[in-house]
Amino acid sequence: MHHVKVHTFEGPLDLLLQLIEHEELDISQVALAHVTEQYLQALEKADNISAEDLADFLVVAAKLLLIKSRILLPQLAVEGAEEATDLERQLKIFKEYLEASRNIAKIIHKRRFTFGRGKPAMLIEEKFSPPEALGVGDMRELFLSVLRDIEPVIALPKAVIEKTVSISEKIEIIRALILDKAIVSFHNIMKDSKTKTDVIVSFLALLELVKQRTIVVKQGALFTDIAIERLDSPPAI
Amino acid sequence: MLEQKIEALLFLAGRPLSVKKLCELTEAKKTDVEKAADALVTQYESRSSGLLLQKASDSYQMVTHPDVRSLAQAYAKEEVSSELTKPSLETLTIAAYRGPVTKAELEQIRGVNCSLILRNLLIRGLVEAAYDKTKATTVYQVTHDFVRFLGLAKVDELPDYLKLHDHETLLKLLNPDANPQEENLPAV
Amino acid sequence: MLEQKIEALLFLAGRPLSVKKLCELTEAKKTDVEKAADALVTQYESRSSGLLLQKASDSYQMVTHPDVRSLAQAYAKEEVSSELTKPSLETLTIAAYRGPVTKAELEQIRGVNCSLILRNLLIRGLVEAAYDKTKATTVYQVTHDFVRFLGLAKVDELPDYLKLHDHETLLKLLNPDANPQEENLPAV
Repeated sequence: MHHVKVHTFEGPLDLLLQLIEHEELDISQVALAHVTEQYLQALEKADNISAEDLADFLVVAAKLLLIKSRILLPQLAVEGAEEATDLERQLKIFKEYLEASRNIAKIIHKRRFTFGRGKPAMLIEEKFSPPEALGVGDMRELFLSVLRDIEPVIALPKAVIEKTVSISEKIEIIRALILDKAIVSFHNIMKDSKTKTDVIVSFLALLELVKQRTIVVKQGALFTDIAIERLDSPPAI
Repeated sequence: MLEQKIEALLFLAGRPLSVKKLCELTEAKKTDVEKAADALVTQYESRSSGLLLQKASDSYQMVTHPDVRSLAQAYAKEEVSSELTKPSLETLTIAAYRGPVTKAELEQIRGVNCSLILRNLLIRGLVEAAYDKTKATTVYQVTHDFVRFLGLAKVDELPDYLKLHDHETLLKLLNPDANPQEENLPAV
Repeated sequence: MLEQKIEALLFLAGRPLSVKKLCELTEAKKTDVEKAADALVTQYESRSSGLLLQKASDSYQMVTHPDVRSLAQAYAKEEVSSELTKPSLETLTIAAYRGPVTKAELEQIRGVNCSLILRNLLIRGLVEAAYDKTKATTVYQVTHDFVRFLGLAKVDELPDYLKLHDHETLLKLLNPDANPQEENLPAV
């Protein structure tokens, strides 16, 4: 496995696209499986991913895992085909808009700015015109409602996965899952799951919950039990 | 006559006026106002004027033509900070092509949570939020302040607008059953 | 090209510009400016526009056509005396409880751009702007007229003024040091 140098990336799709383009591949299931390991390595080395963005990276990691496992172990490929093609389509669409944003950057760079006028054209006389029926009590209520609207904004950075589990620990979980032994260990966790497909679907469901920030996944060390905790506060916005 | 009225109002205001506001002031129907305003936009583009009428989402603004940018900027004494980070640019691009767009759609396309970036763009006045009754959710679209960076009369003059505005694959992704009534965004 | 420049300048000014001023701004000769401006006057007359260019002794002005005079008056009235929207009332309230407040603080608190709302509150004489030397920026507060309208002698007589002026929630939002996680906010 060779290491690929990636430029700074903004999100999971940006990173994936860079990896695939570096390998000069078209976006496909095979290409996605091909860059899975590189994706995880890049993620591990990155030290600028905030805790709240991590969930988004992990969701993509889980999909890559599914795609790779479908290719490595075709007998698993009973369900989850939809999720696999989802990522492929999502990445293709992301690429379209990424290219469009580069075109827009070029247009802005031409500095063909237009200007409006700051004031009305006619001399509108400044005339004291207070709002009708506004009392000091209303203003207090308005101010309190403004404060209430701010609450979720302040809470926003807190409504994320706790940093107790480092990025590298989580990456290890996912990387291990790609290997056979991880699938075995995952069986231990999901003892009640009847088929291997069940296991993967359960794992994806788990990650979806992580993404929705309703639970926190904690694991002390690799292969120890995964603890699932419910977050107290729902996502802010 | 309606065209003249709209032209006069946009000149007087200098700021963007919404279709709703134009309807109130001219006492005309929405479809008539939109038709007349769009005709004006085309008219200003076709004659080599020093002015342009810009359309952003559901409002219009009279602005100086990009050809006289440096003179207009010097006179307006307006500092233009068009520096945009990559995430801002991506978000604005999707809002420009797809707007009005929900936060869920934005996040589906970008693959990341967009709460903070949207808040920053709202504060900078490059994106505005509106409540969509049909979708029962907030939708986002680009503002005149953003379109003024582009120097275009309308966002649909952006390259590949039709392809990216009504992207077949995108619609399939957002709506796998290809059933426009269903609003079921698939879980990512 | 000179015609476009003059047209743009007359729009931006919204008031008469002397030939001398136009010469300075466009860096053109007096005879050329007059020739171009006169051509514009004719052009505006010939197309049935809602606008006119008026020539006085030695100045030019862009004005609305006499045919739409009543509409122009309706617009002027609308700017100062239409009902204040909820976003406007919120901004006014923040200026009252939190004033003197900068535009940036107002926008952080409300989460949206406040340029147009502030412009309107200033025209209505509800809010006034002052330059704060320490902050080296413009700050906004409610006017004496508005405080009197509320039946108060001073703004700090508003209910719960002390508690709300420096409310903990505001401090957390506006003071990044008190909230280390804010460092994660991406630059726009």
